[in-house]
Amino acid sequence: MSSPIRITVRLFALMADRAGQREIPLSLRTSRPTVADALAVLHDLFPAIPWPTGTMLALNQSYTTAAAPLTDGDELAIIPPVSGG
Amino acid sequence: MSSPIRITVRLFALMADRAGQREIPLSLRTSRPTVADALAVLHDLFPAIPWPTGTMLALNQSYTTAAAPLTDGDELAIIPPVSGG
Amino acid sequence: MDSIRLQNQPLDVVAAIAAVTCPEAGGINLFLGTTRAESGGGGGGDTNSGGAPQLLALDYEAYEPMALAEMHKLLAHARSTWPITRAIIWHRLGRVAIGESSILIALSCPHRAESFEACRYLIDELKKSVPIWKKEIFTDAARWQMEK
Amino acid sequence: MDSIRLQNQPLDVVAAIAAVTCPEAGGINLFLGTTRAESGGGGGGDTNSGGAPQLLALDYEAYEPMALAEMHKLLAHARSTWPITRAIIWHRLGRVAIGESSILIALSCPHRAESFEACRYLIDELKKSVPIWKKEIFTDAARWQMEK
Repeated sequence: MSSPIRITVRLFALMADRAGQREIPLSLRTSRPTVADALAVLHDLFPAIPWPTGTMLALNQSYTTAAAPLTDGDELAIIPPVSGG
Repeated sequence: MSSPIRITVRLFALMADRAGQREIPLSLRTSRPTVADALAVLHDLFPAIPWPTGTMLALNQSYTTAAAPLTDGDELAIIPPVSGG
Repeated sequence: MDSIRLQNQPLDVVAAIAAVTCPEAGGINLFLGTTRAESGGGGGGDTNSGGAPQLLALDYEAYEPMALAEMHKLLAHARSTWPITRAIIWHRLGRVAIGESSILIALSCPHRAESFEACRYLIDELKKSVPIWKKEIFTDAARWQMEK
Repeated sequence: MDSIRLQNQPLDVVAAIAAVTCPEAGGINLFLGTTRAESGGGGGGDTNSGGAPQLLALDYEAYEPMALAEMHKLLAHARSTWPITRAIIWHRLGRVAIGESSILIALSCPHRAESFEACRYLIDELKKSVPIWKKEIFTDAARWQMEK
């Protein structure tokens, strides 16, 4: 049995407003956890977070996909549709 | 027999430098003179004026062609290739 | 030589032009994105009607380290495509009033066509991939762009 | 509201941006054409060789009333194509040193794509049709662009 890994989930804009939090520490007990595993835990903890069409994911400040593996200390950011410029 | 019309020819840049003049008064005695008639007289008076490929003509500050008719008091400008900007 | 930053202060056009001016440049292109007056408010739809709520300002938030990293990536890609001599990308954060600028991109190239193309590329791509979000502050409510 | 002029004084970028800024604008595009350092001199051809004459400055001459009229025509045509809110076209005459600007075009539009396209149109067309000429002043000689 593998030991849990700890990651930080970062929320922004509408998502942070609705969750009432901008940084959420998560412990993942799955063996070889992926981004998708972290998102499943996040949805359990914060079922009301809106998830606009086009929301992307970033791991340690680079865009990533749901299949990417996570390691201890990772920063997973949920990137709702951007509107800079 | 028609009376002569008087026009002013304006030269710029290289053409003005070579002609040593920027404004040349011309009298045209041809009946119903055109821009082409004025250019023929200009070439007779200033055979050394260079005529770069792409030189255009303007009558009273609007682009024109050699076939345009001239009337007394007209300003005919010889526009060598432009290089503004 | 290049300058990429996120800032709360107003964008300084003179500093931007000075930063990209150099003897090797033949053309400088500068783009400013400005907050446009708008009416409609929280519900959207009914624009320009007399009593509709008016837009007061935009409020920008960024995932700062990633936004800077993405801006650097965009500029690196632009440099691999066009012969950019100097470039700056400055984005404001926080409150930006109507008529003020939220983004300033300025760059110089040996020739003008390149300067237009590279600047256009940078603003178009920035709007797609750089994690910055704007909240619209209307007279009656505030809403995130993504809520439209 | 629009401003079109020929001037001997240096081009003022701050005044240009101020002139085109307005609440209806979402994007401002500005183009500056700058005098680029160059070597080659009177004979052309042999560029970048060590002892080659260096470009010192450009010297601009215009057929002023027609140049202004053509600039107004270009802007009128641009306005019939893009929803330009405000525009300026300023061209310098006389001596323009390396690194200085000879042309400044700035305009605002509701959206950014329009601002890029309209500004690009104006500079491209200005270079084709507006009766302005530049003389290149090298360390060893001066020559008109058309003598190349």
